[in-house]
Amino acid sequence: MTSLEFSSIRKCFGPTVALADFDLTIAPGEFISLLGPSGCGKTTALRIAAGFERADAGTVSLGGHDLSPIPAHKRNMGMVFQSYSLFPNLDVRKNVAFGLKTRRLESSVIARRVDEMLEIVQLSGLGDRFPHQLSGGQQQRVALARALAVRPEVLLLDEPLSALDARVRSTLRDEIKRIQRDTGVTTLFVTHDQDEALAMSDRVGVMSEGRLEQVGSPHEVYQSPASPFVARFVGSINEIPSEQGTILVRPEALTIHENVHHGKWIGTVVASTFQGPSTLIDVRLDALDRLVRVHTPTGTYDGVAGSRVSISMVGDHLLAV
Amino acid sequence: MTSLEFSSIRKCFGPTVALADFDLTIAPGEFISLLGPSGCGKTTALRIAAGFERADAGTVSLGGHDLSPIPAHKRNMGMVFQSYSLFPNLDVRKNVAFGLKTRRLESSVIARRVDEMLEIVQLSGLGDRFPHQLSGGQQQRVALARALAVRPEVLLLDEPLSALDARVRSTLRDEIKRIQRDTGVTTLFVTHDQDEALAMSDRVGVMSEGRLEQVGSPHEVYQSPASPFVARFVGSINEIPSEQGTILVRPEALTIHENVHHGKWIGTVVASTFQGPSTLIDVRLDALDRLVRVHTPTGTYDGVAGSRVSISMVGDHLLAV
Amino acid sequence: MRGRVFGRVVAPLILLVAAAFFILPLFAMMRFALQNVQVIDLRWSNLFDKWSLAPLWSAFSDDQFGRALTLSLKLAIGTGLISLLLLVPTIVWVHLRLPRARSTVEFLTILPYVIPAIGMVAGIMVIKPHARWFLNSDLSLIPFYVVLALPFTFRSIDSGLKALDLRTLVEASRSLGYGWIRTIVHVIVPNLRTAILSCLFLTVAVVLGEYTIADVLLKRTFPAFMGEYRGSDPKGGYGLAILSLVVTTLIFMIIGLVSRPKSARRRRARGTT
Amino acid sequence: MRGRVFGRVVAPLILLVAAAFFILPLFAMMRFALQNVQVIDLRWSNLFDKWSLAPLWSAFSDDQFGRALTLSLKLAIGTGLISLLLLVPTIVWVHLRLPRARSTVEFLTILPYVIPAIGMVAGIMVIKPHARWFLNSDLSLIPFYVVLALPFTFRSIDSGLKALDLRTLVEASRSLGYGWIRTIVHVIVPNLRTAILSCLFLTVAVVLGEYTIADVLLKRTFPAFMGEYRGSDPKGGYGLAILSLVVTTLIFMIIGLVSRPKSARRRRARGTT
Repeated sequence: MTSLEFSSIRKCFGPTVALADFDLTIAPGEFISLLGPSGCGKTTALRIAAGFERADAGTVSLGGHDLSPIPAHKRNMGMVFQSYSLFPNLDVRKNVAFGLKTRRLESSVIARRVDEMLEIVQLSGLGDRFPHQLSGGQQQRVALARALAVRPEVLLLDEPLSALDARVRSTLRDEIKRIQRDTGVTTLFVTHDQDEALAMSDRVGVMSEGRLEQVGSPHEVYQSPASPFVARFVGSINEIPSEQGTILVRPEALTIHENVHHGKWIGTVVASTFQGPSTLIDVRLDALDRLVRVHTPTGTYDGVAGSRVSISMVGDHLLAV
Repeated sequence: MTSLEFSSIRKCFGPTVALADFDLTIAPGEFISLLGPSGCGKTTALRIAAGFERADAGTVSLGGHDLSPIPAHKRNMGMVFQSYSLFPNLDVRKNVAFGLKTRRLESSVIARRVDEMLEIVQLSGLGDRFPHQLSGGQQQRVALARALAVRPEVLLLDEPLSALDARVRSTLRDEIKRIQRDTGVTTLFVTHDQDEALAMSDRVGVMSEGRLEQVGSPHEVYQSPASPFVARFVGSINEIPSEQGTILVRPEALTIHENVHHGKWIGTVVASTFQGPSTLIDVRLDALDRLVRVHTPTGTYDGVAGSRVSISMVGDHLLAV
Repeated sequence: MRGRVFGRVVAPLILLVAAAFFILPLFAMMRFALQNVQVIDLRWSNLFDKWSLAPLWSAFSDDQFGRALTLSLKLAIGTGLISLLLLVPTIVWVHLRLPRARSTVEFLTILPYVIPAIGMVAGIMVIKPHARWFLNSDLSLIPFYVVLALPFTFRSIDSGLKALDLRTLVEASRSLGYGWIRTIVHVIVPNLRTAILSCLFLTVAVVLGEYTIADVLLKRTFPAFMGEYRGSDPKGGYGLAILSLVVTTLIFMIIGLVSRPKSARRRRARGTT
Repeated sequence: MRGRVFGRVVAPLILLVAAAFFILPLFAMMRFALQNVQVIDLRWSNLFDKWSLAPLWSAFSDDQFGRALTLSLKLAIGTGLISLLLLVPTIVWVHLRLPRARSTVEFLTILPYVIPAIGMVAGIMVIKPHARWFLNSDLSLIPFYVVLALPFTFRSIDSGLKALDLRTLVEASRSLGYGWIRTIVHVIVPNLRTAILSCLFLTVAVVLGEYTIADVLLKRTFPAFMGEYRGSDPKGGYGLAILSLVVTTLIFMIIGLVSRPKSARRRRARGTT
């Protein structure tokens, strides 16, 4: 368990500024996500930590030691990639053992470590399969086992779930979180998916155009966004003009009334989106000619398109802009 | 608006049965999703409707007319593909006009139709861009405009969202649904993502191993699954042994008590997953040594790992197996 | 670190040495042809002395020159068109229906390259008396040239197709109302423009370079003319060879520039950081 | 519908006709070499008459045979190894650091194929008096053969690398503690096995097929021996040509079978219906 610290990192690709004065400290054992849209610099930050890119300015340090002069293969970081990265010529066991082979361990030690890792990722029975015989989700599990087998000081996860099917994605998400909790490895996770970032992280760093807009717990970035960008990027948001300017309101901070006189704004239901436990109701407000989305527990309101309804606030708004 | 009917379709690829006695009628103007895991045959059904595969037995008919003898290019169906399918040598306008060119329309009619379509998919300003200058989401919008421009009798959507980022995916999902509602085109949508199927469809067909397990409204398949497979595949499910056998219970049908004597089962909180409006709490039950997931509105219970809690049912279970 | 040393020093060095074995002989040939200096006297010191294009001009004025060039151009056009007509539909078909066979087919098309030309020549000589009706025509060279060019014509069309998401484009086109032939004409061919261009220029290069078969079949193609002319005027002959080589190389450079890689597309479309 | 007609009838027909222009001459050559019948008398009616391997046996017993074959094999091994040592790191480097330059480099490697061999030969003749120290060695042919084989050796390594997700594999390897050289040895080379194999056999084919340069430089390689032997015994000479051709073809078929396409992988991994 080691801390990883970025200080004043700057990185340009030609005229594009990928990172500008990027500062972030990941505490030992912490799971931090970098969340942001395409091109916000999140992957660049991870690749600088891994040693695959060189910062133009600033330092990355691991447990207080500057990493700059150390080449990628001596940094002792485990990495899981977005695309399937298993060595196609090696079976699962040999893939997991790959990083151990170069560390001069006895073969019995290696075998034991591989067994242990396969058990952690729940693939004990598949040690002699080859990568092309595995599903995408299994391949990413093996990649995780391979990265953890070398007992890295930091685990770097570069959108490891984004090539997977929805269902596999959510299972593996829970599992990565469990494994990280059990091993206690300091983890930097890069994603563009806010659900993943909120669900998995101790803290989330929301990025935009090479800068960290906010770093905080999932609750904080969701419920107390530091900027309109964070409010809009993390979770759904309604933007409603009011006396205080345009207020940003989460769909669950609104409630819907079948009686048009009960709420603050009157409108017509346009559509409803069934989500299982909850249903989203889209309402076009009369006065503002604007769509507003209301989050309701399924069954509380049926939301037939065309119904006249009114809406009021039950929670606070996040920001006024 | 035309109906599309599959009757007793059978299709094998070598020894693999892709579809076995597949029956489905899509009413005029209806939006039906086929939902299922990889290899369940959903894409095969769509490709048979499009004319890209030939059924081994059974018929597909459109408005009562058997399609079997009609080649793909005479079926008048619009299709949007999973991978980006725009013609790379043509700009956006020419892509959208492509299907109209072969229909001997006057060029002024074509131009008007293209304008109209670009407006519907909200890309009016980008008519002279080339596909490689567009984002993935924009490319899929153009593909949708291109498919709809020919006024197809049926719209076939083959996982059109699965190559997109989470955020783009959810925006485009709402938009496809809106456009389908506005145009009223009969639509067959294939997906492995239950969120998409539930959110967009009039009816969902849940498939497994070449068979339809259940066809029903999103509410029906979610709340009254016809089989354990459907219950497990659509939405999250808890399986709890009880007097009636193992009961299948949705996380939102459970509630959590900080007082261990209030609930039916006692256990320890293992993890909590923040989802924004809601939080999932994973509890390991003492007696059953089994993880149970409880869906709580965010803020109602904090879910610190290690807390002793009890759980009770507030809703009904779906099935007992 | 080592990666960087390799990139900055070793890799360029390798390219340089490889280029040397390639360029030095050509350069020497150029001096022989166009410098009015005895071969035995060619040194670095007289590198810039007495250059002259006169040997070329006298070659141009030979009365066989025009006829030979015309025949070769006819052959080039015929070879190019027939190659395209055969290859485009066939390779499309292999890609869509027999993707597993693709690498086998690719392998087979190398054979014309690895089989010694002498083998083909010997065969033709034996078969000649039995196929005069066919071999008498000047254009009977075309099928042989189509086969000879196959290793590269196949590859250029094949890699052009590989860069497309062929199946999806074909299905998109068909779902929009285009049959197979119209799909090939309106979708595939326009997206293979650079591949088709390079295929055509490759056949030109083969036709302008092939000497042995033309000689055996007694056709007066441009390379055959060059060979003969070289006998009477070595400097002019080698001058022609250099010229055709320079023209070919220039054409290739131009194609190379025109056919810029479009690999950036997909990555941008995926939209990851 | 048309697609089906094309697939069942036209495409196989095209392959057949192309094969005919390729196989018929070879077949005729075989009859000439191994049938004890006057050329003028070769007809379909005597297709099965008087076949004999005697011309081959007498060629084998020539005392130059062994020495020429040994030299050619040495050259083949040298050419193969040097090609690999130069190409693998260079192409890896181009893929990772200069992906935009890849297609330009690919284009340049075609040049040795399109430049008439006669050009190179002329150049060598001119340069010869100035480089005797180098050209006197039998192995001085190796660099020329490396360049000659470049169009295909480059392509085989290049397409082998293209089939890998090279950047990710290299980064995975480095993040697991392997430096550049160990990454090439432990990750890249093992995953290029079939590409390397086909690269090696291609150099063998080039070395066994090249006659002109060896002749100019007065090296007694196997093709040079064949050419000379053909002068004294045409049947035996053509018999040898056929034999080397059959051996080469067999090797290619074997490589073709060994290097089965692995394209199924990704699709299965993506996991769509």
